[in-house]
Amino acid sequence: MVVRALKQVSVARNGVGAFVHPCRKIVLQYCNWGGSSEGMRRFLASRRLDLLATKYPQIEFEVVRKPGHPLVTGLYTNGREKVVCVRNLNVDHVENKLLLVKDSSGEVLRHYAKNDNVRSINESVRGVWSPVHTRTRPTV
Amino acid sequence: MGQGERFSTSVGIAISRRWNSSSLGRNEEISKPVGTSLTDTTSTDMDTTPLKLSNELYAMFRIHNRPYTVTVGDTVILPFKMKDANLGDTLCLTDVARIGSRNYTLAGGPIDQSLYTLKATVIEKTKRKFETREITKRRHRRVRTVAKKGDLTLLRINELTVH
Amino acid sequence: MLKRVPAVWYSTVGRVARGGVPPGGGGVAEFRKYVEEEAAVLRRLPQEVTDKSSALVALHSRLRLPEAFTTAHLARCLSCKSGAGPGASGALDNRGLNIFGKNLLTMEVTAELLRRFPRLPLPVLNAAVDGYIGEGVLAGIARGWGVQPETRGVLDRFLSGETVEATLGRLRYVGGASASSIASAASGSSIHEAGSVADVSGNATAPEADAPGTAAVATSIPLETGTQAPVSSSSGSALALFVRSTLAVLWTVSPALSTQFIRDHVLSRRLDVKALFSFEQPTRELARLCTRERLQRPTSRLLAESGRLSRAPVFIVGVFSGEEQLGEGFGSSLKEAKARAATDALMKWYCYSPGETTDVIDPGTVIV
Amino acid sequence: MPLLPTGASFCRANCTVMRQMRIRALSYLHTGERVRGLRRDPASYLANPYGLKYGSVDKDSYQDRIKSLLHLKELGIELEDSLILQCLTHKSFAHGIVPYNEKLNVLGTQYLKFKLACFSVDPNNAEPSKSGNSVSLVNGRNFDRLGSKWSRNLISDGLIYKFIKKSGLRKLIFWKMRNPDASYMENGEPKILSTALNSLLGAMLITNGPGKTDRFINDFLLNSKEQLSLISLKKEKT
Repeated sequence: MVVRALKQVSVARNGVGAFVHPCRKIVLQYCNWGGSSEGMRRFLASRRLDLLATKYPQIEFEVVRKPGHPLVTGLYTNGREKVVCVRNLNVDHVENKLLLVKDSSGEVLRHYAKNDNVRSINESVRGVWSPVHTRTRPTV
Repeated sequence: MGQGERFSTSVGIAISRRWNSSSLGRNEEISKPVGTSLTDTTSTDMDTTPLKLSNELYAMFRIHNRPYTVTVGDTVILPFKMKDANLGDTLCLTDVARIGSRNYTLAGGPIDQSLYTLKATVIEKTKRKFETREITKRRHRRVRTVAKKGDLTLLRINELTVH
Repeated sequence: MLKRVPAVWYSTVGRVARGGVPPGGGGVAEFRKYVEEEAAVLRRLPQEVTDKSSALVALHSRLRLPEAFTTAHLARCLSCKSGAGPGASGALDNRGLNIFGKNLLTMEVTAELLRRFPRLPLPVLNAAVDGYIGEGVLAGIARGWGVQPETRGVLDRFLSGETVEATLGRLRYVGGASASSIASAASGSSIHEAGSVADVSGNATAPEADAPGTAAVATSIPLETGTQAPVSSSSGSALALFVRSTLAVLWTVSPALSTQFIRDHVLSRRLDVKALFSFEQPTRELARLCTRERLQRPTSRLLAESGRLSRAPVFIVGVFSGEEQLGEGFGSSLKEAKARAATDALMKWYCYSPGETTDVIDPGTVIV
Repeated sequence: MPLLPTGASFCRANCTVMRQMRIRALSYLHTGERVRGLRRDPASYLANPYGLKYGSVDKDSYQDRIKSLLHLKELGIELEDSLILQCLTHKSFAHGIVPYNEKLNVLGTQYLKFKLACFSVDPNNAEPSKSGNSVSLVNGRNFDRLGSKWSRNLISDGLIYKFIKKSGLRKLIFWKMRNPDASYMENGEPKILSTALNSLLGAMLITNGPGKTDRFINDFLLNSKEQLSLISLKKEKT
């Protein structure tokens, strides 16, 4: 056999074909006593969480009572988690933090260079320029 | 925004409120481009056969007049927060200046929307890494520190076809 | 008394349900009741219970599964045969579903790859199919769906006050802690007796009264796992089992749906087919191919060169059959460039993709 | 007239080879005892173990016969003559210079396996297996039966070999014995011959689509009333 096969693994591209929501679970942690949980407690007492749970059925919501500052934890399909401390935040800010966690894909925040606008794993469609294939050869 | 609702923006995108691009049963509706961009070139009887036969295409589209050159499966990093779009929404990109294969290119400013379909899914709305910038003035000793953590929207191109 | 546990509310779709009330008295009797209840649920997987599992409902929604694909089906896909244990005979598992799903998946992916690339040589075709549906890849797909393996034993779950529904949303297999403890649970009544013999150590958190029971479960885990057949003992293969069985259930709902699902989740991944090839004698194989296809014998010609006598020469060689150019390659020596040109020509032949036309039949790979 | 990849007849193909040979100034084709370094006359090796010459197949006695043996006309399946010949040619034959069935076989095998799995999970095909209690049915399908001995035996080279022998296709298949002195079984005949049926299925799938292929499988291969079907052959065995 002259042709031999090498092992390669296909690469996932979420959004091509199917899109799977990257945030799988959000855990809301609050304290029943501490003043820093005031906003979180009011958030939980309101209907906002119910509305969010109805709107995003793909996310599992869990509410945990535990002493300490209130936390919003997002668990993602890439295995990472993001924890945001929402101490002393009011109801609206708690909700905003929750939405922030919901919209993330779990990747670490990183610096992007100025013209880093498109990331591709495909080969260049038009090919790579080559000096020996141009009609007029470069002259010195 | 309810399911299936559409709206167009002045930035060259039509958004359809469709949670998942997978066509499994529910919400079968596929968005039609309803962008406001005016077409001034490319008549509909244009012969696009070479592009149709090509199995690799690239496109150059603009959002807020910023150009992005993409192929299918690419991730586009937009330097702003797309407030109206949710994760998983499909965008129909309507301001496309150029579509081409290896040897042929269809150019226009922008190209007639009936000639192509270019769609993207919103895959993430995130932020840049937190950074601080020190602002100084000449001959002043005060240093002002500014925090910056810019918003980003990530798209994945999931369809590029020429009709 | 048991360790104090946080109160937990589980929120399912549209309502934040109050659940997970920590077990009251927390004696051995309570624990045994919990174990028996769990075993009973796992044996039957009734839909009224599975519908209460927030993880299952969320997973169902995340994958956009149709209505006819119930959460009970999903829970069944998540229970691997090895996780059921010897005592739980007749428990619902995904064994048959997995076999069917594997057949379905292999057939669909092979057919699609042959349609896209009718001329791929068989070893490369197999490697490509493996690149799409190998065990590791399927496990990656399942992780991307947010499937969580059950890592805690039944005792831990009992102590943390988890309801039975919570474990339904996780993948149960023998390598995970859950399966073995389910197995031990199946042997129900013998727990206490076993505990009296078992070594009670390293369990500082549990108070004295409950120590025998806890230790029994803790020590029984390695024993039970040791007797299990090594089916799906790693989380990777268990995750792959889940993906395949999901496809099987989807097929029962509608074959068209399963095809679409495979297209969306598996075939939408990117695999560079060219990276799968490794030619040993490209020039010889190309010559053989030209003979079979009745083309003129391939000849290599130098197209361009630069710096022949320098430290970094570049040669561009084209391989021609008559006047027609078959391929082109570069290299720092003529030999290298010639081999690259032949490889390029072969690649263009084997990776030919006909586009929409479906009925291209390949006469076969050339045998050198 | 046998068809070669470009559609040229075999005699013409031979001439082409000769024309190319002229470049090398070599035109002697050796027959008889093998001599190292000499090119063999194609006629001497283009024959199957039962003596059927590859060059002598014609439409009436070969392709039409196969079509009638497999009831392709009745089932409305149309296959090109060259394709039928390709399906019945194994990779071992003539060192792969004629079109062979390797990949059609892969496709057909996968498809048949899948269809047999579909057949097994259908509770209507009540075959010896433990009675599936209603709980374990998934949307009316019984998946517990898969992986059982009965289900596995349904997909075996031995059964398809039996089918090939009974249907009379055996002597029409082109392949080469690795060791001509050994018996057919020692040369792996069951596995080689089973590729013929599988690749016919693969060819049907590509050219006629899944609808007609399913009809062929359900009405012929899995029809318990049919003498030749896999179900009947399996019963015979037991």
